Amino acid sequence: MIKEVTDAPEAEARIGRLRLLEALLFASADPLDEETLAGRVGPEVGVLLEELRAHYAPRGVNLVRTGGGWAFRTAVDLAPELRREEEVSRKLSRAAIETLAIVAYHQPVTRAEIESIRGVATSKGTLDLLMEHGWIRPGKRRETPGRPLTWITTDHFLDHFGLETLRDLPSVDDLRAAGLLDSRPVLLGLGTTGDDSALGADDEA
Amino acid sequence: MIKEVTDAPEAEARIGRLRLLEALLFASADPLDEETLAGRVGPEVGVLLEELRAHYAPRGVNLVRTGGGWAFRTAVDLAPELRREEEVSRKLSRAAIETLAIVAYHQPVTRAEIESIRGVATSKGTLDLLMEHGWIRPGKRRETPGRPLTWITTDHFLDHFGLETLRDLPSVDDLRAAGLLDSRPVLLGLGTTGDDSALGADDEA
Amino acid sequence: MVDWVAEREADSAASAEASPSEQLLLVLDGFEGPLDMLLALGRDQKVDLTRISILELADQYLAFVAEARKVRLELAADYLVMAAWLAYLKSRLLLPEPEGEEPSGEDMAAALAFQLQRLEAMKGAAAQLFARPRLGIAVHSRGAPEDLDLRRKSVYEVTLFDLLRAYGQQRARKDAGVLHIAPVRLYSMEEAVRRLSSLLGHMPDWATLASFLPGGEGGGLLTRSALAAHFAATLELAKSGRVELRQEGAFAPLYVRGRRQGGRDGDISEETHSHD
Repeated sequence: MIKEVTDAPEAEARIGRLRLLEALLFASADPLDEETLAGRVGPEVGVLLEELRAHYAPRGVNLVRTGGGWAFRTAVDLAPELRREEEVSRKLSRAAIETLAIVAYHQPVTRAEIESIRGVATSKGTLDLLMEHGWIRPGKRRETPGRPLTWITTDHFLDHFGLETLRDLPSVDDLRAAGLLDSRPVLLGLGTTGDDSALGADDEA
Repeated sequence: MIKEVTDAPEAEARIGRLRLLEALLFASADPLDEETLAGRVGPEVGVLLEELRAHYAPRGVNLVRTGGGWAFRTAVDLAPELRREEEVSRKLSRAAIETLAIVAYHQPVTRAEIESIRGVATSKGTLDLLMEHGWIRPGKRRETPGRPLTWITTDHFLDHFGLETLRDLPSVDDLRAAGLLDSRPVLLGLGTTGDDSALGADDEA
Repeated sequence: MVDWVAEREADSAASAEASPSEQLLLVLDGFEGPLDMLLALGRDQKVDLTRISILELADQYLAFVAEARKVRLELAADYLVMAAWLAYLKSRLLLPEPEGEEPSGEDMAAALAFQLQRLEAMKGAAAQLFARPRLGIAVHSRGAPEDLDLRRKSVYEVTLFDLLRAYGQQRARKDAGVLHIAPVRLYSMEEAVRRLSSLLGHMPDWATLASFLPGGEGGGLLTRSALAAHFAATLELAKSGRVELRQEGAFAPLYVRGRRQGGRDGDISEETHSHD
């Protein structure tokens, strides 16, 4: 990993920064953002991170980028040998799983929009459960009549599902190209009791 | 790190074991003893551990033998640069969280109003703590008899909770819709139990 | 019996002995609402969702609802609204398009097909998402993190969720003892049948269905569900021979009157949606 550099003291300092970066990332279970890391190892942190990433790429532990941060994670291909029982989502309901996907792919999305896509009212215990898992959070209010609250995914969502950015969501480009991520007005307002006006307003936005 | 071995499939299997060993040690909360590791990677675990130890020796993270087991630790010589914060993060008391929430939702709000909303006396320490933390600050005095001091939230509050403006706080209706305002009796201190039942209920829905 | 019902039953050994209503309940149990059920019906057409026959789908769904009503299974209002809407869509697709501002039957069918495709896409996306190597299950973080606390400016760990939950629980405690049950703002068919039955006694001659509708309070979905429920109720009553229906043409007002003693008038076109 350590490149031969002619200037010995400079090379040593660089190795020192690389070791520190490695230790910082290793010590933390959660991703660390580049700004925080730069504060500890200096402005060339981007180059050092790439070097570390390359070094760890073939190993059993990888350096991965997720959201705005970097973290060490066990290699994906070792999953079968490391698989633990699903403790996080022992029994996520279909409603919760679908709702999370809709928030992920349609964000920022209002509850009325989620309901119009699913065709049923959102049961209590769905959004709060997803929020408790740290996967979604309230976003900005939509600047339409009623100013409905929107929901968006968190960085922890990306981390949990091993995504670097939202662009890496499975099939997201295909779905968008097929127009399936449009919040086009629907003719049949199922499940959205009372929120019809707010829904109509959302769709125009 | 990986030695050249003439027999290619054997070399590959060995790399596989080494990677698994690396991942196991990384992900484990406690040091792992050789017997446990041998159960996962085979009888030659001793040789593999030595190989890993040698690989990590010059790095920012070392493989160390501790007690009867093996574990990764950040390099001892980096300790000064990795020095932990002395104060370990603590959980905010329930009273403090509630008080903060009431200030956020009802600001500007006087201490007497907070008490009447919570139904219990608010210790002075709670408001002081929240203020020391930079989450709340005194606002204008209320122009009523006694001119009581009001409390409002700060920009740091918004920052900490990832809110752009106070208007992005979910409304009571939003909370109810999300399942966060539950009319079922709340058992204080039994949050986990409550969550489990919510999970179950959701599955049935 | 609708064949997909039978197909689903085969999955469950427990359903082998079940009565028809229990079987329907089992079927209903598996769905997240009427759109989800339509999607399942659509999949059974075994064609690409983009080439799905909405007409066939409507027939299958209406057959299901008819079946449910035959065994006196109470369907959630959402299912009945969907049934009324599909019956309407079907008439729009089969009859010549009227002049007017309303979207055409083709447009309505296309919109429904889009809704189904979008829901299908989201189900697929959810499955792909949850098939990914997830943190804590397939991929693992450092098991023994050394808490360096680099970023945390505050020593207290409290998330937005903690804050909102605390406020929600505090509010709930304050409201404790008062159980708020949001009223279902949908008109049920049972209500409509009762209402029509009692009203018909007072109506000697033909009257439009619209004249039987309850007053406009509530508006929006409530009014639409009242129309749907009353429409379904007239069909039910016509089927049991208690009312006669008349309509001059497609989309003309629907007239209703109580069945008379003597034979039927020549110009009555009885509309029934029975599925034998």
